[in-house]
Amino acid sequence: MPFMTVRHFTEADIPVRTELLRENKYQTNLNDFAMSAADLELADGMRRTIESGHHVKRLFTMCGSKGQVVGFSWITSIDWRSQTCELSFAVLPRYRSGFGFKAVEAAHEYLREQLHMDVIINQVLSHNTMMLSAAELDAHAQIRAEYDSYTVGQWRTACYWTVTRDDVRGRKQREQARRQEIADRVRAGVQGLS
Amino acid sequence: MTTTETPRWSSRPYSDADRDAVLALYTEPDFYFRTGDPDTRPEWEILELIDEDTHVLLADGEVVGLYAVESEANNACHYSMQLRLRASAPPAWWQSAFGELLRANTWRREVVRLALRFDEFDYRGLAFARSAGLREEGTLGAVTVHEGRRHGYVSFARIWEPIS
Amino acid sequence: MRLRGYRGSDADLLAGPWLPGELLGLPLADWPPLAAPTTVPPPADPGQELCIAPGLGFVRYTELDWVHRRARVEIGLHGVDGLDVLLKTVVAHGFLTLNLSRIHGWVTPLVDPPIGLLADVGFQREAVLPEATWLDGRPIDREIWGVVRND
Amino acid sequence: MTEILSLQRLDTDMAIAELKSCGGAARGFLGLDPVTQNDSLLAAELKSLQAQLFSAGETVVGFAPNTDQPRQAYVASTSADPEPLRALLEFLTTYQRCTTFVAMVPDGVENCFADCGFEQVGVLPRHRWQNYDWQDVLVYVGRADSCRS
Repeated sequence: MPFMTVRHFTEADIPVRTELLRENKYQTNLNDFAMSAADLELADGMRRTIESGHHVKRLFTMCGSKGQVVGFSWITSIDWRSQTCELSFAVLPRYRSGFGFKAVEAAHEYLREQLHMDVIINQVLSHNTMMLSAAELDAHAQIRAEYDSYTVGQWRTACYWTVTRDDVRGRKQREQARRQEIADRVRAGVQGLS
Repeated sequence: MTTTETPRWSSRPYSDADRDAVLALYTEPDFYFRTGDPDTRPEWEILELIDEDTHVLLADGEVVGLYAVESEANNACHYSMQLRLRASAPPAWWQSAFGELLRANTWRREVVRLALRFDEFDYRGLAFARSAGLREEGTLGAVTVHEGRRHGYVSFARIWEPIS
Repeated sequence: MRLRGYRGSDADLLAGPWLPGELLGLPLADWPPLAAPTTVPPPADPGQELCIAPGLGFVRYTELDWVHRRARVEIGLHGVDGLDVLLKTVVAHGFLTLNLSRIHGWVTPLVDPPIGLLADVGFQREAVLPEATWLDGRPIDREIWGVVRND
Repeated sequence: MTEILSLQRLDTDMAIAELKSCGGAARGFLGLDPVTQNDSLLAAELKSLQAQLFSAGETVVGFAPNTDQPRQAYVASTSADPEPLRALLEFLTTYQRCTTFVAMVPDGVENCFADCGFEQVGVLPRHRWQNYDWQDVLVYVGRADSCRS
């Protein structure tokens, strides 16, 4: 079984996601609207999404190798015609150190491999360096939107960027070249020793 | 009638009485209000694009465009604006309509950030935004397919430093 | 030619004496006067894209599948004039405006459609299905024709 | 004479659960795909196809009528074992008076149609996208008088 899998969000996942929406780091890094919403209201919203909102929003559950729920991802601003969507994700606190990157990677792969999305929009508030350092964020950002939001007592700047199919292909080719270079170097070293 | 004279602006929330005038706007192939392909959109889809935030914009009493202002974030006073005038409206009309909309939207409420986006293929929208004194925040690449090619959108904003 | 969006005033164009679902839906001369015409529903949701070919009829992209990037096309026309230009427009609209990778449709050989015009814009016969529809008191064969976008 | 496998008719919820349990074999089943469609979408799709699904042992089989010609049905199976499909064809012939059957099967997936007397009548190129690649779909046709035993 792969390290991380993506499955459709179901009604049974609603309580766990509701709890996550109210968690402090989530509110700081994404939004704090859940603070002002009742549980029932949040649950109704999620239920509507999975029952009839497929065209505009989709929710997914990220699972570890034993099938345990590790976090959630969701896509909004879906433009089916242009094969574009905005990806958001949130990992449960206890899995953040080990699973964060894998969860993001698995969500991206699912969107490209199965839903046939070509362009994925990322939005990260600039103080949030859980996945990318401040320097990496700067390098990626195509748009920096100041005063985008005010979460947990602070003004936030949002960074937006897209990842296209060509970007992914380029990154994979670079990684492959780097692996090849290391292998060549190791081989050359071994031959030099013998 | 279209002149370069500044018209007398008025607006009202969209209602069924405006349906024919609005559908007529969407027969223009570059009436990019919430779509990159206005003239190919069916009636149901156009009516869905026109939500409760949408207002018709009238120049000297005649419908010449649409605008909508939406709240983007709780408590941040961050709003986004969509604005479109019909093809025959001169650039000066865009500037004067936008000026009046700014006045109207900051008249009785705090606005910290007002954001506008225009697609890279929307020459008229971009020309307006670049001459309106807005901050250009960058281009989100490749998000929309238009006539077989990918284009990004350019993000613009006006910021009023918050009072708290 | 450019396809335009459907309006409620175009409703009359959605019914006519052609085979249901036909890629080249041309009027059948011997359609019984008391037989109900074929009709398609007006567009009302993202599941189909129905456009109007001004002066000619409708073009309907149905069974739209955004994952597999394809649609089945059916056209309802009141005459054959301008069909060559229309078919070019149908393919261009499907590939460039809707960003699809493949369009396909049903062709019924018995009604003698102008398949040369389909071939001219890249369509190919992909499958032959026996007894796939009903006409004039008996089941008749149908073909699937399709065109794939070359990227 | 071979004994015909018995079919268990599945209600929508059960049909979806069974399909999902078939993993990759359910992808493309009557055009459905549990990987890209959640339960609500699958249910809506089954309804619009007027499809009926059955279990036959570990296998799910199903059909959707050709509404233009109800003597024809689109059929699908999650297994390469011909017996469940034969049972479905027997059912369709007996209870739906079907005379021809059409199957559309993703290329590269082992299937039972040739074993059940179906003939391949075409290929739909790049008809599906799955696992980051295009996939052709093979079109098979079977006739009631030659496919049932």
